[in-house]
Amino acid sequence: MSSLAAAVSVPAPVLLPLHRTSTGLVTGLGLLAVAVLAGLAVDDYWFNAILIPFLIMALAGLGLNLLTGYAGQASLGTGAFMAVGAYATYNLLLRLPGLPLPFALVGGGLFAAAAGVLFGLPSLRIKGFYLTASTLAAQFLLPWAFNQYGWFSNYTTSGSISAPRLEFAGLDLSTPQGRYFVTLAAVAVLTWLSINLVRSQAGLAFMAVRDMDTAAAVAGVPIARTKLTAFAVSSFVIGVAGALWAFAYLGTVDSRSFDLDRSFTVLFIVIIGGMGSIAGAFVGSAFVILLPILISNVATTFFAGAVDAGQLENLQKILFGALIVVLLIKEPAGLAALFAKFRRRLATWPLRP
Amino acid sequence: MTGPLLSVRDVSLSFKGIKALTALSFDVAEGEICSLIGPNGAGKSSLLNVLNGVYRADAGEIVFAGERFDRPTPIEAARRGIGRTFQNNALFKRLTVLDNVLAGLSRTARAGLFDHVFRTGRARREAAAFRDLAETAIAFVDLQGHRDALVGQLPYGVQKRVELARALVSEPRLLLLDEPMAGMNHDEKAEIARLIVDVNAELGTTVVLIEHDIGVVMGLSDHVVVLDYGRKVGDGRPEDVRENPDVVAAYLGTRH
Amino acid sequence: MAFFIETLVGGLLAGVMYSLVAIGFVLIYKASGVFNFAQGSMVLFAALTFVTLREAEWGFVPALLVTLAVVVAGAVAIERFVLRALVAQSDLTLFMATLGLSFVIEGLAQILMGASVHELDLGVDDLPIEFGPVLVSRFDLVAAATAGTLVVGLSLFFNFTRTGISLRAIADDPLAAQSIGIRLQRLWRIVWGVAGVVALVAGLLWGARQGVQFSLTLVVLKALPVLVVGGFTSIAGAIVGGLLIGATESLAEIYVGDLLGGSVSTWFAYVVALGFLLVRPAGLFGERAIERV
Amino acid sequence: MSADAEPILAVEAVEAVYGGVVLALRGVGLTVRAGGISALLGANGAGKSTTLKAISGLIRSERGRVTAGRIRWRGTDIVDADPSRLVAEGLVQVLEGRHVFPQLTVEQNLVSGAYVRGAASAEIAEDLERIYAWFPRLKVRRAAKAGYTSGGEQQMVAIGRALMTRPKLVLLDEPSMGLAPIIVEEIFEIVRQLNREAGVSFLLAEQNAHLALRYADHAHLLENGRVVAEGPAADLAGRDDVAASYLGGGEPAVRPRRRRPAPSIQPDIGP
Amino acid sequence: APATHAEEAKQQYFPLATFRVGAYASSGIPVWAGTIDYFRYINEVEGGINGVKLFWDECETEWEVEKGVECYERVKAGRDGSPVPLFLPHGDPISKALTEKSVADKIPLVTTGYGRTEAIDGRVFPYSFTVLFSFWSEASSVVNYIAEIEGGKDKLKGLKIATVYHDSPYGKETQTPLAFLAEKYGFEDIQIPVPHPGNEQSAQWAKIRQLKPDYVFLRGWGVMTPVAIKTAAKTGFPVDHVIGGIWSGSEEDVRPAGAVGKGYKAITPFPAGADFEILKKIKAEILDKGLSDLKDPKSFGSVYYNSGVIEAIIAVEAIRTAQGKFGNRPITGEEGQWGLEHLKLDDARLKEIGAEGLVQPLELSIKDHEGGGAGKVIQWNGEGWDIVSNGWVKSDRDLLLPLIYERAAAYAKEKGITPRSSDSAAN
Ligand SMILES: Nc1ncnc2c1ncn2[C@@H]1O[C@H](COP(=O)(O)OP(=O)(O)OP(=O)(O)O)[C@@H](O)[C@H]1O
Ligand SMILES: Nc1ncnc2c1ncn2[C@@H]1O[C@H](COP(=O)(O)OP(=O)(O)OP(=O)(O)O)[C@@H](O)[C@H]1O
Ligand SMILES: [Mg+2]
Ligand SMILES: [Mg+2]
Repeated sequence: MSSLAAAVSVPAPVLLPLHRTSTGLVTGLGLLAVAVLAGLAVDDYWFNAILIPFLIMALAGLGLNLLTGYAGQASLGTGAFMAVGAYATYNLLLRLPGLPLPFALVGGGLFAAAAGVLFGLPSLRIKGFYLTASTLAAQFLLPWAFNQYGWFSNYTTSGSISAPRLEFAGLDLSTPQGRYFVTLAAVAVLTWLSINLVRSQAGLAFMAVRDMDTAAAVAGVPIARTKLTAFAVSSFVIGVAGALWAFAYLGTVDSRSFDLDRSFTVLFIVIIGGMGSIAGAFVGSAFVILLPILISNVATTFFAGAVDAGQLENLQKILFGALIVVLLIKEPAGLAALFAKFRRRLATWPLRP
Repeated sequence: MTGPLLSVRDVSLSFKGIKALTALSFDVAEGEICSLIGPNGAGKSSLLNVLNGVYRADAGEIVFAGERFDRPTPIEAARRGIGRTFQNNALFKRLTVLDNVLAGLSRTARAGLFDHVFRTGRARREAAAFRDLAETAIAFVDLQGHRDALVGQLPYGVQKRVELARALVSEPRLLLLDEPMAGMNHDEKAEIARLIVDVNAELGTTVVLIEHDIGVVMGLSDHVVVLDYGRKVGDGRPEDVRENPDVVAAYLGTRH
Repeated sequence: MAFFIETLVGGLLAGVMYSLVAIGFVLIYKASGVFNFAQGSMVLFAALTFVTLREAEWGFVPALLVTLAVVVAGAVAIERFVLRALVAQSDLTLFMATLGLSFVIEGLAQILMGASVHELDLGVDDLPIEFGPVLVSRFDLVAAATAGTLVVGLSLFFNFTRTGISLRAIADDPLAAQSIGIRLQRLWRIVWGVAGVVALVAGLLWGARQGVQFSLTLVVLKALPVLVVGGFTSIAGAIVGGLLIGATESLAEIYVGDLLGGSVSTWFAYVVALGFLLVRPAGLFGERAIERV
Repeated sequence: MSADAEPILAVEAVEAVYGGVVLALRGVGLTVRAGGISALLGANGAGKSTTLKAISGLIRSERGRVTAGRIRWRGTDIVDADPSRLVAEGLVQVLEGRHVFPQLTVEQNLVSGAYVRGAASAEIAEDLERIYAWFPRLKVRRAAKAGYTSGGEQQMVAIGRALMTRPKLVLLDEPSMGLAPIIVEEIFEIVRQLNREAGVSFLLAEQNAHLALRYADHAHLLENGRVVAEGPAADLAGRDDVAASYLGGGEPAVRPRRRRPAPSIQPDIGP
Repeated sequence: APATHAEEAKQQYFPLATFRVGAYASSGIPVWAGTIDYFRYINEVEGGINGVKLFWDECETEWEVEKGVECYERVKAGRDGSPVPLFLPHGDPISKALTEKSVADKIPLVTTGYGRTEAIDGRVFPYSFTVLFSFWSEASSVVNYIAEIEGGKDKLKGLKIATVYHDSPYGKETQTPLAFLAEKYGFEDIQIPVPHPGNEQSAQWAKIRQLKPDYVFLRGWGVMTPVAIKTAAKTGFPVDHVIGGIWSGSEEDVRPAGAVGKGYKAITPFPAGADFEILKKIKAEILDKGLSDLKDPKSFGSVYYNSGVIEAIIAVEAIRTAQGKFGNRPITGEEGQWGLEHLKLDDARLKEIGAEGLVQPLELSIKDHEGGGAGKVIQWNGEGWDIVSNGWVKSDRDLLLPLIYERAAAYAKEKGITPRSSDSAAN
């Protein structure tokens, strides 16, 4: 016991909300169970077109959220770090025959983390949109290099890389269901670890740097190390997402799959879902990846034939754009905050306000 | 230990054309409460910024706890046990009160990233110990009722106390307080003053305080340093300073 | 040597074209701290409106005037329906909203004006002029002159008028600006209107260079490094940044590209910009963030 | 001036909500008489700032809303009025916490206050000199970026800037905060001078109750978003309950204390 | 709208992954119009393929990979009991993303004028069909066309041919064959990359001015092409010595360049023009009767419209071929593969269809998923395209195929695929 505690003795309360994991844990395990059950029940379309991309983009969103939402460093290099993860995993599997898949994924993540640290160095000096713009250097340089130097893609004519053997412990994981479970496992583990991180003192350091770095430094947070750690951790997660994107989702990719648009998409997921919220990455991914599919399915079901196909597509695009604007006006803190507010309202219902 | 805890020797600081501090020297003894007063723009906050590494002095030396310490970084200052509150609340606005206070423990954190991510025993033990400390600090400044509130939405005066708790929780040897009572009413000031006295008395924390309420300064300080235009114009016991005609003219005005 | 000069001049002239796009960003960033992702869509929309009118046999001037009116009306609508509701939100939120906006604008453009590719003839012929051994395009000279005029005019306007100071006040602290009666909404309308006009000019010049088509929206990629080098808040910075980036990009393509065996200009500009930032974290002319404690 | 003349500002039963959830005002009523100085007292979080922002219309920029009640300014209802219109009509607020434009110089900050009037340059120069006469420190720092000035200097900038609008009613939120005693005195003197000579009315939210009650003619006591007491300043200053919690019963905040030897305790924290 | 759904099980489902929105809408709109118009022609005029009518769904991809994958997954199971005979991914990145899925789903991907070159080797890529004209053939045909105008392959020696390419996997794909052919024929191969999107090329053309190549082979994409043409004119390079690649050779590519585009040439497997027999029929039966999907009749007979028709012809003929073996009913993907691998469009058959001169003679097999490998050179006259080559310009496929097989074998090794044997044709 410290001397401060000796100075005033107040019983420490029992309930500690931030660190109260019980309901979160229950919800999390519940969702995981649903995800596993879904994996046994749904068909190829759901795996290949919905669940797998949704989970992977949520994972990428989670990774970027660690950096942007928690540590306050907005990056547009996500696509590049995904590319590093994908190309590194590919080369590890190619060049180290017999390397088990999980290790290759972790290895890919580590390479991405290294790239993240390298391109995170400017954050020690540069802030705000200037930093964001400077991460574009990574975004343009890295995919360029993968396209430029044939070594990275093992000199294929098309410059693309293809899913290596997806197997683990004798299981063939290259079926849609197998790829789904690979993805789900990676997402579940990384989500769990990320939750641990953001709830720890290290996560607190991230947020302190985000909210006010001078004050954080004065409190003893090592700013430089914290920022670079954030870049590393975030890029690791993003790198794994990149590898999954390449191999569990698309199968064959080239550097164009990781272009600036990819970076933007992930950033949208983070902002729409809610910065600084783990759940936000998932909700955001649902919004950004699934909503257009939903709109398009609904539109084709109800309006195909009635409205000109091209105009219908344009209307969908306008609708999606308008939804983004409306959502941000209604709740600038993102969908996760909207849900939280909604829950609070429910809890106090019918009392006002 | 003999000698002052903090010794400032000929410290100068300037910004494009403005001399914020000019060859400033003074000592703070271990365990005392030293107040810095002076007109607006005299350089008080700048001095605190130099002491804990937010600004780098152009010249001069600082000796803290017997060691030379001229141009510290904020981290070094924190590691050596210098705590700080700010004039414009520098809180982590989107964190709860509890988290803000926990962040104040960063300088003593030992668990690494790996520990945190995998929740090793070490991380868990540290987290538990930190939480006890934070809860105690929160209780100390009487913020239990706000523990889980987001700091950004708290009234100004409450924020000031959060900042105090954040600075206190890691039990620094030297506490730098920049106008901790600004924007408070009489009762609230008395409350904060009591806290400062308690910290000083119970923990032996040395305090350097900037405050414009002269009543508080007189009541609280062992020692007052007066700055004007970056220079020291007075240094001594509160009573003496108060009588100093220069101080009255430049700072207090006739009514006091 | 002639080759070097020619490359350099080509790069500089291209750089001016980049500046033209960058200015649109600077205006809005200066006034509201918004990084306007929709700038590219505005460029497209403006150019598309103009060519559509021209193809419907409108005269040059009437088409230009009507396009101007459309663009300004659009700007006013954006202020009314998007910005006003989002006042004092975080930078990223606003940025995001402009992204949503760009979807709406692009969708509208295509619904109203179709997706075809158009030729845009401004009547400036594009044949080379020779200065000794160096070839320069007449069109590029005209474009550079236009951009230069625009930059000078806007810099004067924003640096020396009350509107200019008010705009900077709004960008610094919208709440305080409102508290002393600065009319946020009116100024935003002005700025978005002016940005719309800049988008129109950029759209016309770029459209004449590459045809009016969807990929006009991509010209913003060229503007980003320019902004970084020049600073997000400086119109003069946009032009200097444009020249710098245009020249380095062009020279790098020739002299570095060969070494690395590829087209380096995609990333070279960004790496240059990054280098600049390390030395000057707010670009050449940008305002450094102030954090006093 | 007669007491029953139409007040320049009348706030009736105003409720205000932030972000659709936090109810910050629960029925505030107060009046400011033309040519009067009213003080608004209350503990931290009582709702003083919110009241002022509700009046000036700035509350909407913080995602707040006035949900009930009326606010009348010179006879017209101004709930939901545009802040800039109010400023143009002479109602200006000085925000709490030194809201200066950090990237503008001190002088540009001040000058920007005159824009709403569309004032001529000569007129602006004249007003500027007046502000500089009141706050000489600002004249010294006129070319510095306001963001780099000290806390007190920023407070002066914020007040000076508001005065540049040539207001009829100033909503002053904690003007004394962070100012040296001599400047605080001066500011209150300026308030009094403007009030007496130019007929400017003031609504002051102030923690320094001593001072506020000395300069104000009328005072309102706010607790938990409600006005719990009001009356002439002198009367309130005389009331025991007010004295006890806002004036410290006449005692200084801190009594001089005796020295004690410092116990030497080494920090020992960590797992 | 699709045909009535009454007797659908007897109809052939054919999903269309369109892109009518977004960056590439200007090309997508005429392409799909060509395809749909031909399908309507088959349904309305010929009463279906051997009586089996076609019906289709559209699914928008915006030419984005994920949306393309989603579309493919949405439609791949067929509809109302009618299976998917083959899929037109229409986009290089999308086709790559579908390569493996298509094998698992047994749905052939038909990529005309794009797609993996190695996929010519059907032993390794059983369900990818780089029909008509691969990128390698494109490069080789351009070289052969230059030889044609120079007066023989021996004249290639000493020529400088600069390739200005879009710096992407697509753009780089001709580097290998060109290096190989340069060695063989003795011309100098210069490669000049243009970064995406290619809206600024002054440096590249300054370099060309310096190197003074005899011909420029322009492998552009999107806005890169008009900018290249304009910049060429600006720097004084003769536009008629610029020969565009497949994706630099449409009206949409030259029109924005304005007057200076006159004289520009391009190689294409999709010759423009409305005089081909089948186009006349489509015009009479579909366009003039208001049944066309085309909004802007000006595009009729354009490169993109014709490419849509050509794809549709290949698809229909493959289905017809499969029906020959499996019966006149809706064809599955597996059967579609058989149909494709036995597709033979000789002059006689092309004449029957009315596609003589529009579609090159084709003969596909397991070892050869390309079949053709020739293109025509078209030249812009300011209004439209003229065909200027002497019929189809063939590529040196016999030289290149061994190299391609080598690459395919390497891919098979990397992926652990056991190639099919080429005479498993009967199954
Ligand atoms: N932007 C905001 N969002 C949500 N709640 C707010 C906001 N601003 C103020 N509040 C809440 O409204 C209540 C009244 O706050 P207000 O700032 O008006 O108090 P005050 O009397 O001015 O206090 P102080 O003396 O500390 O300035 C407080 O409970 C505060 O937490
Ligand atoms: N980062 C900086 N850049 C430029 N000038 C600065 C900076 N920090 C402080 N100054 C200037 O140095 C002088 C001293 O400022 P400081 O904040 O130390 O004053 P202070 O004594 O704390 O005043 P107050 O009581 O008003 O807070 C002021 O004139 C201020 O404008
Ligand atoms: Mg200070
Ligand atoms: Mg307040």
